[in-house]
Amino acid sequence: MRDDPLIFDQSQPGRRALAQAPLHAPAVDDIPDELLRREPPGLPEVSELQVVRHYTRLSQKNFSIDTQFYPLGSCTMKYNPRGSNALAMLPGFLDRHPWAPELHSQGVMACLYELQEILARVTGMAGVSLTPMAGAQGEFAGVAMIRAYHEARGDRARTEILVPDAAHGTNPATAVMCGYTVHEIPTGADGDVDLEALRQALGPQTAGIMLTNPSTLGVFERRITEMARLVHEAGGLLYYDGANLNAILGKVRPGDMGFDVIHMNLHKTFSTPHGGGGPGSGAIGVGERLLPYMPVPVVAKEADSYRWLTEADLPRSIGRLSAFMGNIGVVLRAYVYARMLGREGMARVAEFATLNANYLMHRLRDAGFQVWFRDRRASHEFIISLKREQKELGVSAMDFAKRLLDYGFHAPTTYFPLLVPECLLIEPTETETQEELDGFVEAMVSIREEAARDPDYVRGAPYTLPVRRLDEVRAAKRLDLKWTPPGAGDGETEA
Amino acid sequence: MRDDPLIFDQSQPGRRALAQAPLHAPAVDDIPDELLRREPPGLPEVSELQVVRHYTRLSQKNFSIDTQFYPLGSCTMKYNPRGSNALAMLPGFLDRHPWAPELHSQGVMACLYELQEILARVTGMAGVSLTPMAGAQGEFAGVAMIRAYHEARGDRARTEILVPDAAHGTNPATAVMCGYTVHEIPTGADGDVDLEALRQALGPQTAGIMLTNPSTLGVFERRITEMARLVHEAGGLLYYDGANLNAILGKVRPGDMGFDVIHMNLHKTFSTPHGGGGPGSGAIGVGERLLPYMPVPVVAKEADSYRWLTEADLPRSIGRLSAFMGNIGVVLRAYVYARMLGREGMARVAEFATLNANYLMHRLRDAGFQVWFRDRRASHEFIISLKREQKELGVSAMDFAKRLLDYGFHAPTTYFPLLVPECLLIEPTETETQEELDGFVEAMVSIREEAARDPDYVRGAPYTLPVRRLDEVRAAKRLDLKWTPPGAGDGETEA
Amino acid sequence: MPFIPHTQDDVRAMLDAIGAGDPECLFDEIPAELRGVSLDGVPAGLTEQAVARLMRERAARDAGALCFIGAGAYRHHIPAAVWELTTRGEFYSAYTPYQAEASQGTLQLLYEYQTMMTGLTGMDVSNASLYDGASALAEAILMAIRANRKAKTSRVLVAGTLHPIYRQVAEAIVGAQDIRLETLDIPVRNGALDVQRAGEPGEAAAVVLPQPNFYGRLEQIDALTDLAHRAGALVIAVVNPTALALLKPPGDWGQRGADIVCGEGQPLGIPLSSGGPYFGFLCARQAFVRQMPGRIIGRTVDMDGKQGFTLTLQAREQHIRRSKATSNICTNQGLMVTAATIYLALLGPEGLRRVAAVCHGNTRRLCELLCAIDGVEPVHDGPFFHERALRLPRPAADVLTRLAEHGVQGGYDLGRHDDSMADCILVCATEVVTEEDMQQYAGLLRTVLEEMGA
Amino acid sequence: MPFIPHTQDDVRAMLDAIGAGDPECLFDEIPAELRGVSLDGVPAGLTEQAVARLMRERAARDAGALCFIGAGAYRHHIPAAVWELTTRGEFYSAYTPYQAEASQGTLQLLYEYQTMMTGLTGMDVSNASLYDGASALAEAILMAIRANRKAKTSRVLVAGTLHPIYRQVAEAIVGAQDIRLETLDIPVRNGALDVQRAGEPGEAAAVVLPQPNFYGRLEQIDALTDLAHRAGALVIAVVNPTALALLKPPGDWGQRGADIVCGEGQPLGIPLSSGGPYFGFLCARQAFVRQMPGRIIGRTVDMDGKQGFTLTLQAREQHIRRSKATSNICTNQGLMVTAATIYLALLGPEGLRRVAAVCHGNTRRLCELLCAIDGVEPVHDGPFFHERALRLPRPAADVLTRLAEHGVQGGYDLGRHDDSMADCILVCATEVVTEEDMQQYAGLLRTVLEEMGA
Ligand SMILES: Cc1ncc(COP(=O)(O)O)c(C=O)c1O
Ligand SMILES: Cc1ncc(COP(=O)(O)O)c(C=O)c1O
Repeated sequence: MRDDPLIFDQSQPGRRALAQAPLHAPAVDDIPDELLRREPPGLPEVSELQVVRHYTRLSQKNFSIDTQFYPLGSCTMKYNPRGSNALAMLPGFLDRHPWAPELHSQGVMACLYELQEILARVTGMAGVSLTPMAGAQGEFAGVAMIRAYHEARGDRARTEILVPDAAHGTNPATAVMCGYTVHEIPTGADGDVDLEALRQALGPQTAGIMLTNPSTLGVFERRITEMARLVHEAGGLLYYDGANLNAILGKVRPGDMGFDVIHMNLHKTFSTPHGGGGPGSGAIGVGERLLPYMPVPVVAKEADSYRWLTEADLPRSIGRLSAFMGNIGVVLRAYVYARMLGREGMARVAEFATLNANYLMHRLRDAGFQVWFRDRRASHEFIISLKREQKELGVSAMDFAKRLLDYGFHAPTTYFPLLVPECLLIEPTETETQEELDGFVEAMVSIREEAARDPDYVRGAPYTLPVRRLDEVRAAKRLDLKWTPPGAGDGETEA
Repeated sequence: MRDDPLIFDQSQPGRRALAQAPLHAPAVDDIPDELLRREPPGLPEVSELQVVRHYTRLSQKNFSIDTQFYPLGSCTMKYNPRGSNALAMLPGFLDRHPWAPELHSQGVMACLYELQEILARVTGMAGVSLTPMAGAQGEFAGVAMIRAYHEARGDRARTEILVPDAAHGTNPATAVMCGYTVHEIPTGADGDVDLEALRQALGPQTAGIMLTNPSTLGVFERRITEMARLVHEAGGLLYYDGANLNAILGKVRPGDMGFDVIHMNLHKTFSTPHGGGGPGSGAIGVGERLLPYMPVPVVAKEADSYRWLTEADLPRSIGRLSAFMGNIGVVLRAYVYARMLGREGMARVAEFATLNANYLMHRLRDAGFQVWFRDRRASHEFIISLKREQKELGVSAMDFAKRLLDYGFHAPTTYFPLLVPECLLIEPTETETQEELDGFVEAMVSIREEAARDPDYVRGAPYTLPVRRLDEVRAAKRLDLKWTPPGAGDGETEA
Repeated sequence: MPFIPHTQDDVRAMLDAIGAGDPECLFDEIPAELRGVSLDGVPAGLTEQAVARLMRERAARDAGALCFIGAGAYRHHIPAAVWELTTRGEFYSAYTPYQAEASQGTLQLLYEYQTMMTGLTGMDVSNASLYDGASALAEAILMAIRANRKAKTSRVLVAGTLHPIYRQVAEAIVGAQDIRLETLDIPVRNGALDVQRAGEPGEAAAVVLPQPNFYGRLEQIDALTDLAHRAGALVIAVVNPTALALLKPPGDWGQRGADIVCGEGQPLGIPLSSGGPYFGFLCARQAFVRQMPGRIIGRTVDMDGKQGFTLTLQAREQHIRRSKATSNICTNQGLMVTAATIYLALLGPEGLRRVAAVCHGNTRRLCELLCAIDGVEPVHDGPFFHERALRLPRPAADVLTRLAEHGVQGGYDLGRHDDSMADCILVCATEVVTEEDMQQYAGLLRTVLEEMGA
Repeated sequence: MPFIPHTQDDVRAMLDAIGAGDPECLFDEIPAELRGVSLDGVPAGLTEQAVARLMRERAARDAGALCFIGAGAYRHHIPAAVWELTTRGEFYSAYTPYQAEASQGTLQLLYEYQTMMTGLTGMDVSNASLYDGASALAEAILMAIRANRKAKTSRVLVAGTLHPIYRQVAEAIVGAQDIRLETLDIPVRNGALDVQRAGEPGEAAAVVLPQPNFYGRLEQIDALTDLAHRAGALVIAVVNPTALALLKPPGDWGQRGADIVCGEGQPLGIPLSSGGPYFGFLCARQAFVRQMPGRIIGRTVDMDGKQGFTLTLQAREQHIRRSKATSNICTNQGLMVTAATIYLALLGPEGLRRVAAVCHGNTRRLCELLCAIDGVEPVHDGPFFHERALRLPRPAADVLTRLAEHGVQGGYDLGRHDDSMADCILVCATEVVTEEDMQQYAGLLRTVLEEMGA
């Protein structure tokens, strides 16, 4: 019954969280008036209890791994160990200034160095840099290295990056950010890249190709070795989008497949939390050819101590992608996770992620849902299409997704990859139980029954969440992007 | 739609949270077989994610200060500062063994010593011991000291403790635990103790009296000085139940009123959390007379270091009430709170607690509710009676309470004190805003309107919580106090 | 005024609504001579930042020692999840679950806790916690006296091997009702009760038996239980919950099993924290449930027939029964039980067994290392669990002080309770102790003893 | 297999359902020669307990120094509530709020964040975060080029007083699109741009202006803004959010205000944490909202007309627009923004102003103390905020090393970017620094310089 008004609506002039600000403040009499602000900033004025209560209550309005099964495809929503959080937040780590001298940094640098080594091993690459701050920045780093490589060889004709049409949106966007044009390669009916199209696309203009394998379609590109050969013969390099390394961790290594550079989403495979949008860490690994171009800083070990490699050590580096050394707090969480898993644990990740995906795929198929590549193995994820349900019952993939929320499950990824109509991309991850997967199947079956009885009901979902279905069109048309004080207009801008 | 099955129902033989147990365990070959257990204990077998998800979800089913206004009378549900929690949980404090030598304990002992001093000042007592682990144990300590005092004087005729009829249940229960019989003193119509009855009750059998002031009726006992004189003249001592010191903190001191001993609920007035039932800390303060009898240990300061006073230092002590030194983690939270408040802050606690209570009382009175002592000032809390609503609308105090939950407010204390029919004991505390209090009044008014329209609807409340109204009679009659494996019977015992 | 949200406008508006001129009016019923208190001597308020600095300094001052003390409180690994969940506001800042519908989280958790504790102890019922292990024993004794309707006496016999502090606490509490504890007349040999040489105990209401006992020694618990039962007494077991992952549960002791089980819950996920807050657990046979002190949670159904949980058998409690209650306890140790429940769920039966086995193995190893030093030897033979008494060639107090000066807390001084053991310490090495830690201790002890001329 | 819940029975049942003989079958589409990877060199798995011990040792090794470094990352008091709330599972372990109805917590919070940031900067719109301050500048530059439809050039001019690392990062990122950054042709005098001696900048798409600048100096920001606007450029402000509690917000700069504002969000409740995760903020005028990179949250209504929040203007983003997106950013720094929002709500306008004023006061005091030492003097005069360059009588790198050996991190070595400043350091004393800390630093510096023969 009670809503949660905006924190601004709870504000009263002069109210404060008094324990949190200095008791007194000296006059700022040395700064000229014309440089000072005239009005206090528009921040809320509330008590400490109001803040705690408000944000605690808001948090309860979220679905999360800690509260729900969250089979969001391409996102690897698996358990984020609480140990990783607690240990990355030890005061010694939290309080370390990024410019602290190496003398005061050997503890954290040991962790970074060892994670670099571990990631190099599991990917089969020659070197690793941990600085990219998310997958997309890892992609940027990788493609920028490809560019730097060609440029260093004076090979300036290579202006194009190939991207399969099934690729994640960041791939083409990254290529463009690196100054390339994008050439899309179609996917064959079996889910593999159309090899003939690839052959035709390759040429002296080809800088490289960005691939995910298993692809975002959830299947393993079987002719990967041949593709690698083709691209390399054409003078291009191969970029591995390893956002979802969960599919192969401990089973196959991108380095062995012939890739020259890879990024990993530590916030997926290495189970650092997604935090409602981030932060991530898009560590990159490179083969020998690209070693000189890695983004800095990187940690090196010399005798028994660690030091930062910077531009001075790697003069051909593509440079710095963040002011400091990337998202070290995230990297530390990944390190703790990697150490807890260890060799044996890591080998099991792909095994059980794949087991769960194939099990769920089979159960849904047996329940009569259309598995998109029904003759293929699922990797860590798979696709079902609700085209038939849409046609016969008038209930779309989005309707299923919203109704799943009522059943206490987060929805799978909807309408991605764009190639498959009315699709759900489902990634159960290895940390869910068989019972949880069974519950999901039951919910899907039950929703289909509801749809057969009363499609409007399903189209009206969700019913049990803090809000019913939101009007996204209105959100984009009548832009309301910030609170404005009552009387100052409604804050909306007609678009 | 999804329920939360018991953790046992989520268990599978052989499942485990593998990061949490030692990887290997040595054989226990030195303990004779007949001393070992034959079957593993009946604990659930679940994964780490299952545990995290389960208890996170369960937590969301609670009302709490961090999520709701919680005006539970006699419980002082005010903001529990997060700073107190974080600082009491610093590793140096958490890892200290209770038998660690004083050499390794000066940090924590400094905090305890200073809190002893602060509490002595604000209560006007001569000495403080922090060992009692909750209010009721503080009461026990206090009454046991009274007993020890009389015994030390050879005064063995004093077998009776006086308790006003309005007293909290722990008072008479404590008196009995200390070997006394209880004599109840009636309350006058104005809420003060019936002084004549007190006079008549006093005699050579009187060991003492247990009083709360302001009483649990929410009003200040105006003739307290006279009462103290009467009891002292009769040879008895005065016990102050300071569970709810919030009413007077910084305004009046029990020592000045003539009390010989007091306990304080640090988990109320000093804002340590109640934790869904505890832990608390029932620190006690004593006047000069009772100093020798304090429970041990107590911290003393000598030159620049701190040491424990034990039985050796206080040979007439009533002894130890816990294996170690009481709930030190709670005491540390109270210490942090006391230091943040400081002198000025402490003086404001009673002021604003009282302001909020009187404001809410007046608003409810103006809205037509029956304030029980309408001509009296409210202290930090006050009583309304819903006798009229019960009679005219058929809707009881409990119905209002349950329906308030739907409105997002925790219910006030119901049916206590026992003297007032259909009562709600309402304690808003000083940390709530005027807006929150206004919202509560609106909810009360709205519920009364609902009751007038449709009393059954109100009697059916709550509707928006994880469960509807629970059958407490059944719970007590068909005892089901633990889960039993399926097939092992339903676990119920007919009572 | 930290934590008070009122603006000056608020105060004015509220006083107006009350019809009071200024806040002081609200206190006008309090006799004038009592008002106007000075808080001199209470320090001025500090910001969270300033208190944080102070507390960090103080915490750091007490930190860093290597600890080999047990004697009632044990350092265990606590999974990070335990306290990250336990301190969630909804658990942390809720009151006792009086409004069941608004407290299903805590109530279901407590029901699960009750189930876990009965599983560990082999008993029928559990309450939802008491203050700590020692005060739980006092409550168990009072309960046994109430429960043992057959006994014509309120004599309570206590094993001579019980933790002396537990005995002191129990005496302080039950003594107030003029109940005196007697020592069970069985000689202590080799640190344990020599049941073969037991006299007939005579009629008693209850017998208190620890397992393991204060010295870490394991008692011949079956024989002792049967002996107590023959005397018409109820058997009160005082046990370590970690040990129960390995040891025979009290429910299986002797022919009939113990009647009441209590102990310290701290080993189950509760930080050492200088001795508290911990929690006492109390389990019993079904027949005695109405004599139990403390809160008990029951499963029931709501108006729609849906399962739910609520406080039950409240007629035992002070808020209903007042002077006739089974105890005066009101606030218990709920949050600690929250932690313990999460801990037990994470460990499970196999995890807890491994913890117990590693603790025991580490203590064995530590004793081996220490006893390799000249003049250091075990005080007792015979089976023990995870704690052991060692005799030193020099007074224990002196040795421990020297060790402490070098950052090692070497054990518990047994001379504290028994002059004849002034050269004895009780040592404990739990699963968090490494081989390196133990080597360090042994090396230091060797040096210290040499310096002391031993 | 930590974190994997499958029992052997589960595995068998699941493989049966799939119709696969063993788990290896599931990989049978992968060419055999690629399978069977060895993970040699990856260490064996550890329990949480063992990793905890390792991490505690490592964290302790890096702890304990007294820090007077700023240079882009600032040590502030972070209220305990901030991270106790931020690490709640529902914030911590949620994904990007794609399903708005199941993410109203995060979405409403982000909407509140957007409001706070526009309030601080005086701009119309804010996005929901970028990676960090430096990469946010790169995005701001790309955005400005897209947004400045009038400019016939993509020249971007950068103040010579911008943080050199920010410039490096921006160059690394925008350079990939062959955009080169030019230094704004205004002489740097006294550590700030001497706008009186500015040449005509010539046409440009954007001008980047820091306030305070790298040296902590305050620029004549109104004149600079107007000058840039006269050149047809959009003004990109690079600001410190704490400073904005005191300083004129970019929306008020010059006649028309800045056009795009970016900066490092770390000072708003984010721990130093070795440099990340932090977050970059980005605000702009309403007119440019469709050119913004990153997520933006809008308020809307649900089917029942009830207010709710959702991601909006997604047509700018890579998952919809792919190669035509405004940026490739996908995952941003959501959790950091969660912390910053809670921090700003706790501090409020007056709290944040006090923090800023105390930081500034402390830095003034520190400079006073340090400059009382022979040979130590300010490099620049004129107004500054909370950070200042000092000249030492000895090479900065050597002095800093010696200070570090005594546990003091004395400042940022300005010689790193400018040989002519090899004897200069940049110092900063925020509100967490006490008089005692500053005295300690000053005392140590005096000693160190004496030892070095200065
Ligand atoms: C296949 C793929 N590539 C790239 C990314 C981008 O990673 P990030 O969101 O960390 O930038 C994602 C994440 O959504 C992804 O699933
Ligand atoms: C007036 C009064 N006295 C005593 C107590 C008992 O305190 P505790 O619950 O800490 O034992 C309470 C708490 O409910 C109380 O309100």
